[in-house]
Amino acid sequence: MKVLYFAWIRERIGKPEEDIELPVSVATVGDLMNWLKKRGEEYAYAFDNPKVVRAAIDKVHVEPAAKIASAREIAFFPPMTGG
Amino acid sequence: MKVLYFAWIRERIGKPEEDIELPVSVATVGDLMNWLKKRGEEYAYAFDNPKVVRAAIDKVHVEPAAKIASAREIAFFPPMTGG
Amino acid sequence: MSVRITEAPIDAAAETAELSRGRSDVGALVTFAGICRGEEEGAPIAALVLEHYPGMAEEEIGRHVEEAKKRWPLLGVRIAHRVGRVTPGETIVLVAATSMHRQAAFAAAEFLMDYLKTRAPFWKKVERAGGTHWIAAHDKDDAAAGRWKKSSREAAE
Amino acid sequence: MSVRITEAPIDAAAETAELSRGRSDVGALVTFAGICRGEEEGAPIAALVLEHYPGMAEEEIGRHVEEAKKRWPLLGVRIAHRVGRVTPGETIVLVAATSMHRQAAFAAAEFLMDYLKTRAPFWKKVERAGGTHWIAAHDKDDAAAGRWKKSSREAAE
Repeated sequence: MKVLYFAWIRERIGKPEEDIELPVSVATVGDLMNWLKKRGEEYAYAFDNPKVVRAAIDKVHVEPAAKIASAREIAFFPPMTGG
Repeated sequence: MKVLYFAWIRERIGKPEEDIELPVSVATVGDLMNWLKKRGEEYAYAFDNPKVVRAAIDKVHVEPAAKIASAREIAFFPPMTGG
Repeated sequence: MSVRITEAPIDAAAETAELSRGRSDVGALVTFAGICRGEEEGAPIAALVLEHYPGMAEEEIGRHVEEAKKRWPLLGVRIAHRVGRVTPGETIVLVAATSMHRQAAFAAAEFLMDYLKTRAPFWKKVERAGGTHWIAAHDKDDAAAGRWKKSSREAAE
Repeated sequence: MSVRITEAPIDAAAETAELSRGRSDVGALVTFAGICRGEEEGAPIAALVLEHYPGMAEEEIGRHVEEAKKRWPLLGVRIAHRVGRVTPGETIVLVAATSMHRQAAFAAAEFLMDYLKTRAPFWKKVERAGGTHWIAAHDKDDAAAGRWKKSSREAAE
């Protein structure tokens, strides 16, 4: 699955996107954040405060409880500051 | 005193403004409307329905009860339709 | 002067340019353009002919600009209003307000338009092939202007 | 398409021209321009650098444009948003809405801006002589967007 990172989450992890093979235990967006956190220091830093991380599945905003299921891409980013 | 007319009030009276010598009995804007009504058919027609006539003294909106006192100019016009 | 009454076409870009020129504190610009439509009361029109009360129109709008500046932290206001003959597609009125943030600019532009509609001494006449007639005032516009009175009372309480 | 994301400067006149071109039913045009200020959090800035989520940004704004069209009788909507480096005085975002009457155009422009601020995937970084940092989201903007939810619930009741 394609995972995308934006803004300071991208900077902390050090890459804008990656392809990840997910274990079956990772069912929700929240699960994925917890799983990513354990991948290394840069991920632990990026997901340090999960409350300020937003997520989208296939370009639609979702809550951490959202099921990943057949998602093609999942994105993580800080609260939006456009406009 | 200078009296000004606008829009269909101007058209009904047939002139945009005139100088009028007011009798002392004319104390308020409402008095002036009633007094003008008696000046001729065109005035009676213009002030036929006083509820739809608005007035200004020295370029400030006023109610019919407003005292004329030391006014320099009084204007009569229909409800505004600008913008 | 931020209020201008003109017989010439209004160019929104030209009117608003000076609101932000040479300054870096403007974060929001709200512009309203009231445009002459090709229809009034369900029938095509050739033009609108606008009459105004010279002097009072500028003063009355100016009073509302001052009121808006008291109510919201505005950085600038610019108003232009056409008089004379205006054809469909042309701008009749332009109201522009600038502020650091958007809420003040939106509120002020809407406030000024509501007051312009009901308090500024302008009158519109419809010109059609079959003749001309004066447009009647809308109760809806009085109601729109009335809501600002309510909020001023609330603010004072 | 009424939503455009661009690295080039935004020209309000060019963006809004096509909203009224060749049609005579537009009576109201409301334009909001969000402009890059020379200061953020009380200190001068050199520029803002805007990042976005390509694809999602257009889709998310497009969803809100559709929502706005359901809520108000709009004739047209045009949105342009800068990405990349933006310097003070330049327009970051432009939202324009047209309608027959002003209330719908004002409400839609404000609704779209409130949602853009909180839901559209853009992020601003401040560039200063001393370095760069990401701008934090404002609770005030969440509150501004929240008020539209309330009115949709009320409308459904």
